[in-house]
Amino acid sequence: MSGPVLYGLLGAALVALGLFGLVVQAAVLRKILAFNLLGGGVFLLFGVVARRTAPAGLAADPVPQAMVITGIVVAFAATALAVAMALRMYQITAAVTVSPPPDAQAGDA
Amino acid sequence: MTATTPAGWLLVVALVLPVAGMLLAFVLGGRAAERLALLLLGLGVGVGVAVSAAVLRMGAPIVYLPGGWAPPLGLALVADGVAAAMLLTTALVLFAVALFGRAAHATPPDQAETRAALAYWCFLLALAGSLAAAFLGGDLFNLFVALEMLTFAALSLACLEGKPSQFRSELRYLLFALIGSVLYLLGTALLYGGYGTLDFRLLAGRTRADLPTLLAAALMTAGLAAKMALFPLHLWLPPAHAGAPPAASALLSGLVVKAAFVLLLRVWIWVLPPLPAMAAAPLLAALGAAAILVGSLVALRQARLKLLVAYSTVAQIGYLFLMLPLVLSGAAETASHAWLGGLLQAGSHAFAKAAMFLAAGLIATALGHDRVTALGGAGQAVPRAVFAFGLAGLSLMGIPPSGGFTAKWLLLTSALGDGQWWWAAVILGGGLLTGGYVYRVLAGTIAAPPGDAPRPRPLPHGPQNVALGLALISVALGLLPLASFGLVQIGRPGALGALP
Amino acid sequence: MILDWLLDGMVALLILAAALWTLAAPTPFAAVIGFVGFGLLASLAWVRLAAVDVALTEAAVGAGATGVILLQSAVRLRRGAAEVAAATPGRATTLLAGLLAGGLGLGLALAVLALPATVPGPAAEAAARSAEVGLGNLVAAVLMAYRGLDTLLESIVLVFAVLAVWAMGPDRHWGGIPGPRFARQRDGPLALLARWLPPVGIVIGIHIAWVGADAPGGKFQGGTVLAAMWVLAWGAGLVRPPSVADRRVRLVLVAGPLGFLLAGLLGAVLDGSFLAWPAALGKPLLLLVEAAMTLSVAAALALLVVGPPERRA
Amino acid sequence: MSAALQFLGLLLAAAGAFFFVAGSAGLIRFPDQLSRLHALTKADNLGLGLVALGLLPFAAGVFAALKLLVIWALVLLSGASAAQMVAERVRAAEPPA
Repeated sequence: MSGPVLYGLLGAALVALGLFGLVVQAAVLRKILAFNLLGGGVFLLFGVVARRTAPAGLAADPVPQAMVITGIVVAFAATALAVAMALRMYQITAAVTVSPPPDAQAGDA
Repeated sequence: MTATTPAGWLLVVALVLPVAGMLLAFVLGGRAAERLALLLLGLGVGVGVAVSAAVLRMGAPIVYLPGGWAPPLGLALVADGVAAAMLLTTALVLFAVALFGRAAHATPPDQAETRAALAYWCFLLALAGSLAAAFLGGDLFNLFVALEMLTFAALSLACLEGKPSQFRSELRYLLFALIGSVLYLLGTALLYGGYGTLDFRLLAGRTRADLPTLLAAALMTAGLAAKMALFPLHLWLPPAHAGAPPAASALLSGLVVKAAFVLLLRVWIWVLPPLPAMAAAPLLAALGAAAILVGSLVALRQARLKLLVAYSTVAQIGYLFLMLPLVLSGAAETASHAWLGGLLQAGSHAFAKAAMFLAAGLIATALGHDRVTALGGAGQAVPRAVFAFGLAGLSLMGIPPSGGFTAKWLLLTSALGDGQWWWAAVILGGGLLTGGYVYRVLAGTIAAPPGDAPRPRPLPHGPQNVALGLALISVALGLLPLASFGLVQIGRPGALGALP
Repeated sequence: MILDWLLDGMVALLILAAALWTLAAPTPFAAVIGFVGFGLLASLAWVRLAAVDVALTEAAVGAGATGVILLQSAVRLRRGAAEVAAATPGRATTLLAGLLAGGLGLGLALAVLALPATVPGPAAEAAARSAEVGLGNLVAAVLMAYRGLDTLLESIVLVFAVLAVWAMGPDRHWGGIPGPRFARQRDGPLALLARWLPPVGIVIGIHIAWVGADAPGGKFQGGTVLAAMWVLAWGAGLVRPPSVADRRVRLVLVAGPLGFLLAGLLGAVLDGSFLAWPAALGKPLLLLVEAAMTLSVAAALALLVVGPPERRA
Repeated sequence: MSAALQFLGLLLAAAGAFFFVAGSAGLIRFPDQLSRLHALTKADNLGLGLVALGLLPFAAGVFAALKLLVIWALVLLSGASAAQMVAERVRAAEPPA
């Protein structure tokens, strides 16, 4: 019974770290990295849950595990799109953050 | 409860048609993509009507179990009244927007495929499929996948023009959407850990008010609120929606936020146990009220027409949250009226806001700019677009007869009837402020053009008629007798099929 | 027992350290390296959680494919230190974010501890009925049968993503070749690796996809290995990505999801239910769809790594 | 299989683990990038090779044993290539004084 609880706490810590990074870090690439850490934490919690919903005779419940596989692939696709957009934005405007320029808060969009 | 019902196959059709169409359109490309999209989006209206008719006829949700696997092992597709009504709304708006974009994204027979045209037609179909998945999904994890599909489709449409100025705001939109999804997913992990299923109809009535469940609901609510741009998480929406091309703005504001809204209802009305939901609902409604007031006030002060319309979206989304404390309050009649009012607000706002964004786009094209202070001459150049803007404005303000009026009136009366008069005050105040910004635009467009300005360019009637048609639907919703909306009550917990 | 605790504790600590490094690393490049390490360590955690299928996916897609994309962008996004410094929130916001994130972490930790120790889930039924599907690997049975709709939609998400990424390119390059161009390596270690590894890697990728029916593995993991082999050859300048206008590439991209859909419709006709595997056609149809999915996943992953069109065909 | 063979396997795996520890220590302690690289590749090639050899007596069948050897060969190939490429970049960045 040791593993799941420990990894559950780790998942919680990763979610907190990822969320903190998403808010505090300015560069888009760092935000994307933080998003992936946050996602990793969420997936780990699914893994922990899979150990608890397993019936006698099975090491783990395959349903949440399949969900994590789906989730990892979707997160990869999202990362690829975010990176493509970030690179394009950098190419056109040389910007590496998404914070609005201070003078254009409500201006041209 | 967990078996495929008669007419359940319609749900498969609703999902498979647009999705398979997108895959084929992507392979065939060019002109074929355009034709396929127009054909399938047209058929989609028929499917939407058929699903609604089937739900009405049965008087109960229709269900389909893919592969025949019943939840909790498998997952279900479910069309209750909400899903059917939203599916039909979606189909109508999508088809209208497809017609609107026909001229701009046509591929003539002798020309090569272009980036924008292929992306436009493919992602219209993708959006139709994603929204169908989001409305019909009966499993909270399946709904997560639908939300992600929706993000991809919506974002690609928003970036269609490839303008340098828009990447920053659209990328911020993407980040908010992704954070929203991942918080939602976190909630589903906790729910699965608590109950061993994510089917919202199986969860209904089974959930306990313990820490994992309440935290899950809070996380899912926060994630969905970020996707819906609920105050104070609204700052990403105006630049993202205003920076997109008009057709995309219409879909983002009109439809995409509504998918998150339906999921929010699934969580609050089906999954959350009633007591904590009742206790927490006023908090969400207070944020909604703040959104109405702040969004309307900021819209009033906007210098650019599209940003004005986008801030109006922030405000109008606020109304959707007002329904929660009223629906959960307990009194049967209040709940049923507020439920109808909220859903009618979602539907009529979809038509009205789509019309408004399309009209604003046409006005901007005719004038060559979209500064609110220099709209003179638009009335002569694109009269139908201006008329559409005005009609849609009536619905947003809540002036009778319009869908928006009926929606706000229902919310108002149920608030007063339940003694929660403060929400009524917000509704009235929001209506006044909305009147202010709509009047500001209309007065400007009717004025004569300034002497030194270039002459506005008259535009063809076709796209203007589309905007007008959508605006007329949003008005016509207010002409129907209340009993004709019995559809949306079907399948609501506690409704027992009672008509209002 | 003690040994288990020790091992799990060490893995958890290392993961936490890698995550902290990813957040705090001095350069974006170093941060991405930290993230790849995080992914590899996370797959160890997945093995410890009795989820070998997930471990393979995490290593292949989470650490590998995501890592390659992020590394590329770290190399390309080099400037902008001043902009980042200007946009970095002040101490008050940081403190607030810390409190918010810390509070959420604490709440989550308490919620995890408060979860019921055993919950009756669908797992028993999943195991009991796996013979009906003919898949010995339960995770594969969930992915292909019980929750086939998730997998269908997920494979469609990959097609959305490829078109979305392509559509990020400029108008003038539509119909052109995606991604940066790499000089052809005539000799040196990269040329050697790009010639020697792919033949072996392709066999391994197909093997991983093939055994997925009854053992850990499957189309996403195997497809990633196939994609990696192509990306390696691309990086060494040995192969050129196809034009985005090439209909054959688009066909490969949609073959998996479209095949899955068609098989599902066939199930509706033959077995009365969409996404039911027709008993009459049985295993061969399943294998055909799995093969098409592996191919499509490989193509989608490779093209997502390559990015939008950047030059004329 | 005989206990002696299994004992030998454990011994080899332990020796492999020692190389990993030594390699990691080198990675942290060595002063310049080239010698750190040297420490790392030693751990990869030798350490993993010894561990793979040590696991052979425990492998379930010839096919599993073959897989272990293939893993080692693949790590050898990729590790050596990667190390070469890193070394080239190091030399290009800072030519020897």
